[in-house]
Amino acid sequence: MAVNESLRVLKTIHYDEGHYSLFLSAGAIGARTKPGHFAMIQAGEGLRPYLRRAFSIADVTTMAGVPALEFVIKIVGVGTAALARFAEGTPLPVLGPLGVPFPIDDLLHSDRVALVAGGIGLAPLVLLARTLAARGIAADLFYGGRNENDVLKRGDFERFLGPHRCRYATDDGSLGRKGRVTELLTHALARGGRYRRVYACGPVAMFRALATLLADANLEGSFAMESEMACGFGVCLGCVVPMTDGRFATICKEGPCVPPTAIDWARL
Amino acid sequence: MAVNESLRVLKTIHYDEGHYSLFLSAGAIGARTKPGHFAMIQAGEGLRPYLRRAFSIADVTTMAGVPALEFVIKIVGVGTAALARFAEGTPLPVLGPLGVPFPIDDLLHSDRVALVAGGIGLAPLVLLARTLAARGIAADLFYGGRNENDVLKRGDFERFLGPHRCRYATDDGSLGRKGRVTELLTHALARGGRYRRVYACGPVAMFRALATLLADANLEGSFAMESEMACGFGVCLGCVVPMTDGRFATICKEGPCVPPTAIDWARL
Amino acid sequence: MTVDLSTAFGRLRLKNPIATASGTFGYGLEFADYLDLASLGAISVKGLSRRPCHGNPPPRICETDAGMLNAIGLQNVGIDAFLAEKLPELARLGATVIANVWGDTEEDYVAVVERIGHERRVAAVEVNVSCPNVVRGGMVFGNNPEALAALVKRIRSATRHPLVVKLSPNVTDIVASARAAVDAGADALSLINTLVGLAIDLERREPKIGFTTGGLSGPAIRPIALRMVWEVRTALPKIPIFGMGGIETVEHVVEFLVAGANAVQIGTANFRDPSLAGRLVGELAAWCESHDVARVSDLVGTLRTRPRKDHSFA
Amino acid sequence: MTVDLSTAFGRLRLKNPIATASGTFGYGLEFADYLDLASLGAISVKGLSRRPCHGNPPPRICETDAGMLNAIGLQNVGIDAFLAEKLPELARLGATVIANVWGDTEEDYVAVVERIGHERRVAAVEVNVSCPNVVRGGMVFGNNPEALAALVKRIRSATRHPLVVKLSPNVTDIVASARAAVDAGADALSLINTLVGLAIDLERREPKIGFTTGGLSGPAIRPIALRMVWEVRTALPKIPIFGMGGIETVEHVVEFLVAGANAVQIGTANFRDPSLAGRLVGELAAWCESHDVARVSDLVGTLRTRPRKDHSFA
Ligand SMILES: Cc1cc2nc3c(=O)[nH]c(=O)nc-3n(C[C@H](O)[C@H](O)[C@H](O)COP(=O)(O)OP(=O)(O)OC[C@H]3O[C@@H](n4cnc5c(N)ncnc54)[C@H](O)[C@@H]3O)c2cc1C
Ligand SMILES: Cc1cc2nc3c(=O)[nH]c(=O)nc-3n(C[C@H](O)[C@H](O)[C@H](O)COP(=O)(O)OP(=O)(O)OC[C@H]3O[C@@H](n4cnc5c(N)ncnc54)[C@H](O)[C@@H]3O)c2cc1C
Ligand SMILES: Cc1cc2nc3c(=O)[nH]c(=O)nc-3n(C[C@H](O)[C@H](O)[C@H](O)COP(=O)(O)O)c2cc1C
Ligand SMILES: Cc1cc2nc3c(=O)[nH]c(=O)nc-3n(C[C@H](O)[C@H](O)[C@H](O)COP(=O)(O)O)c2cc1C
Ligand code: FES
Ligand code: FES
Repeated sequence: MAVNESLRVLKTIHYDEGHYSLFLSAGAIGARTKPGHFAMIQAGEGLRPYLRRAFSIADVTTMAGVPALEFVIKIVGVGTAALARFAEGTPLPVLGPLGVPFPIDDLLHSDRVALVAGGIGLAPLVLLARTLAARGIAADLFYGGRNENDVLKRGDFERFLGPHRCRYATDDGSLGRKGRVTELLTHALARGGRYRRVYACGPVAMFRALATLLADANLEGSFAMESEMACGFGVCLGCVVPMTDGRFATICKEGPCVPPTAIDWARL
Repeated sequence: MAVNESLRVLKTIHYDEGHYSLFLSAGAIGARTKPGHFAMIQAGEGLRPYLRRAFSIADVTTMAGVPALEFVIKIVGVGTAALARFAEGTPLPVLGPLGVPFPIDDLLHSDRVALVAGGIGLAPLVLLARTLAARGIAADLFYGGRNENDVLKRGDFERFLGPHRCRYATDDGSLGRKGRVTELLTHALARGGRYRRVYACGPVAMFRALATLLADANLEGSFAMESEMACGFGVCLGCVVPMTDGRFATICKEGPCVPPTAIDWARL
Repeated sequence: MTVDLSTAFGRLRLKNPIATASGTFGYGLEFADYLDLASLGAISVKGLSRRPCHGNPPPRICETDAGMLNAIGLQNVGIDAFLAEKLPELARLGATVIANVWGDTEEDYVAVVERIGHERRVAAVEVNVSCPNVVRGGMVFGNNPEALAALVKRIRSATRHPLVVKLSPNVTDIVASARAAVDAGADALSLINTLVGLAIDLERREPKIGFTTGGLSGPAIRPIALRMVWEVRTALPKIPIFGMGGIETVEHVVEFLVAGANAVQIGTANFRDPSLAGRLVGELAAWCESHDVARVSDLVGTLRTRPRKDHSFA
Repeated sequence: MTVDLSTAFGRLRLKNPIATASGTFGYGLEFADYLDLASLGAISVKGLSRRPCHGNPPPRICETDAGMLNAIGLQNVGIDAFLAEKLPELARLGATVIANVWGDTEEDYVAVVERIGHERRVAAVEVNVSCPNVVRGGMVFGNNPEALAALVKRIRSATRHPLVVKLSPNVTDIVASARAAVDAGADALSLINTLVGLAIDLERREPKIGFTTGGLSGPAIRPIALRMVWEVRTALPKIPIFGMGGIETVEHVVEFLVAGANAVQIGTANFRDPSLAGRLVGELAAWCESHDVARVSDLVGTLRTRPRKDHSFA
């Protein structure tokens, strides 16, 4: 069950390239959050932005001893810009945790999984990596960005999963392999890697390529999708994507984590 | 000629009862400002408030050694509330100085004048008091508020005009005489005070009473009027008041300082 | 002072004048975690059709200044699933349910209200003749008083439920629409639905909405909605009116009542804050108390207007 | 790359597509301190009438969410004073002047354009048939295609100036208005004027505007304005259009061009920032350059719409 509450800004850490981590007090949302959940945050009382904005709950952690939710955010417009500027202590209305999280309860100790992140798509994978590590499930991370500065929170991932399990790709080769993140996965598979499931978050182009790749390799996937959202809890019917069964499904309620085989990529 | 420029917030001093002084860098506006002038200030980039707000330039002074404009503001709605919250250094778009200032050039050394302020109507009288003092023209201040906390910047007035020339009235008697500010003036006139001109700023009810009083006493007045303004420089024609000649005149361009005899108080 | 919030609305008596608007409140159940459904005056559920409907292809929504555009295309589970799966639960939770209905043809509308039949857990039927996001039906009825009257007549003869007709604001003369609906048998009116708007994705030079245009809602349209409520109230002093359009605060609620609405519906603001509608009930009582209003109905239509004097020449 | 900003607008050739909207730019001269009047594509001056006009009693304006209401009531110095006192100065400053005109009756309109006669310092006449803030005239013409056509015909035969007709958005069918104006002889269209709205002073329970209702302008109405420009452009591919309604940034300017406007007018935003219109000219050139657009006219009407597919059923 989601909670509609007011959370305080604890800290904002700015990275390069207009990325930042926003730490909010955990409230009642923290204890309920599972990897893949998201929250709707109202960026202030003004009219611009008007609606709340959706963000993956990147981590449930502590900040200066206080239970905290971490969001990792990329500035792309008014809402993400406004959220970067709030003073510590500012109360923000937050609704969460929302949506269908990543399926992980069925994983066995012997399973190995893959995490695929493109750009800001790292966000939901942080808590996933932490949770898998705590359960002792082996996971390989494949993480691509435009350049080195675009690849965030490497320390966390390498701590949770082990540095040797984290592979990077960048468009300009400034970190890891030069090229696409999907190529990292292709290579791993070619070298005999087998995965019980591939968890992924990134831009639509990455999802498309990955969906094909997984279908060809007959691998199961869980994609944390994005879509423009007005409500975040299934009532506006604005955030839908076309499904293979002909329906339009809400990403906020039937997702954000969906099997790629359920999405009608041709109509998307 | 008014200037459209960006001025930095230098300091905000909060008083009781939701009043504050806002100090902005003086820019090119400072040197052009005369007592009674006002400026249109945009309270941030958002949509609420949408339009600029009008404020008397209360003083041209310095703040921490930097040339500054002082505004004395009462919180009554979104714009005045937003302006109270800007961090030091924030740039704000300001248009000014605007309007017709108080007529003072024709005053002689031997003239004595009266300044009448009601509530936040003190604002334009600060710079007027300073200027008259600098020119050696004697001025009596009559200043009324709801209570002691509502009567602002007494130190400045008493320094410029001399403490004995400053008389106060409050609704609850917590400062000065209990009653209306107009009664202070009535008494002064009854005790034989003669004034070359009465400069006034306050709520409409005060203006109405004062207009009658001045007409009866055959005294000249100059009232700094208010009106809701969209532009502040005579183009929207939104800020008009009815004139005795049958026209509607813009307060922003033909005012804000107008002789009370020009206003059609019955139609206002 | 205890304030009387109860609201006579034609044959209905609402607990209070705070209802929620169709399409912005799902089937109500989705809000049960955030407010007490029984505390609301009424809830109007997502527009129901004869058959389940998939709605329009995405993208369906985008934010605009002080509002949003939507072209959902009336996706819904269909009247049968609603009656079987949603209504019993709503009734159990004590909600006063308004069934918002639509169709592509007169027959479609009639089929839906006939399926509702004498269902007593439906307090009223709200007919959406004003959806701008469909090619057939929708605004074709809402923007043409003759077509509207014909449709309302047919629906009227097919149901004994209180009949609320929801008008389109995309018209030259809202009073003409209102009269047509009332003369054809409407018991009450809802106004306003969304205004047709367009937003452009500049990098692609494409509309931001898949259907090209969408319906504009939110604070941006409030002055237009208030004006239309006032115009209809002035022309038709007796007809019960649900006012809506950009309501976000208790002051906005009271403004609509003063302009002439008997009750209001909260729309897009439910997305911003799913607890809002519930909170407004309490805030309305407090507002009335602090303003010495004993009965909320005393506020309705109390706008004091002056005779309209316009320009004079020199 | 030097970008060609020049804009063919029927018989007119504008330096660039950035003009300013009537009633929001005074007589232009008031802005001379804040921008170079000669740098603008055109300026449409405050609506001029046969005789000087005092306008409506105050209060005349109020702020609303993302916009404002106004009921100025067309206060102006009158056509004679304009021609004698304002126009020569405007011409000296190099402004391209559009005379916006209005009247209570057909005769009034004709009288104004006859007074303009062959005045070559007036580049075009813009007929305001859409002012919502007067009891007579104004919207009576704008909201009725027959009355509009009759009026435009009479004005057409009274002037040889390029004739721009400014349409009211308070209509069911903006294309019908547009066709009526064009068929009656309009050379170009301006859209949109303000939408009729109401705002309430709750403590007094009175309208915030003395005239009760006022015209809504500003960002709030932009989606509606864009939609109407697109609808008219789609129906009438050749007619020159001034688009306006809530334009504040260079992106908004380009959106209107892409939707089908040949040029735009900046309105309420001039109050927020009197230097804006001048700055937008430079920003438009920069936008075009960064987007590889060699001629601004290449943008006009380039919105890529898909065939409208609406809901499907299960
Ligand atoms: C379930 C979910 C989880 C998300 N998690 C994160 C996250 O952890 N970190 C993060 O930085 N972003 C995340 N996003 C994306 C984030 O919601 C958008 O970046 C944000 O809404 C943009 O708001 P804005 O006001 O800054 O941009 P706007 O000014 O509204 O728009 C700028 C651009 O962003 C696009 N956009 C707007 N909303 C969305 C959206 N919901 N999804 C995708 N694109 C959008 C617009 O189409 C436009 O092109 C998530 C989105 C969803 C749906
Ligand atoms: C020439 C001039 C000089 C002024 N000088 C000062 C000053 O030095 N200090 C100061 O505190 N205020 C001054 N004012 C008043 C100030 O402009 C308003 O208080 C302010 O615009 C209110 O903005 P808001 O967003 O806070 O209120 P809103 O939320 O817009 O409105 C709140 C209330 O204030 C009223 N109001 C709005 N605008 C005005 C206005 N322009 N004049 C009067 N009432 C208004 C509204 O009708 C409403 O009742 C001056 C006004 C003018 C015209
Ligand atoms: C996403 C969305 C979906 C809507 N769906 C419907 C609907 O199915 N039936 C209907 O009558 N109105 C529908 N409306 C219109 C609203 O009920 C309401 O009339 C309108 O949004 C104005 O109110 P608001 O500004 O408070 O949102 C919808 C509005 C929105 C924003
Ligand atoms: C205060 C004010 C006065 C106006 N006066 C006129 C007028 O005299 N003639 C006219 O054709 N339009 C007039 N308009 C309408 C504007 O020219 C413009 O069509 C409208 O405001 C929409 O554009 P905007 O949202 O950019 O302001 C006026 C608008 C405002 C806000
Ligand atoms: S965002 Fe409203 S239904 Fe998904
Ligand atoms: S505020 Fe616009 S004319 Fe005075």
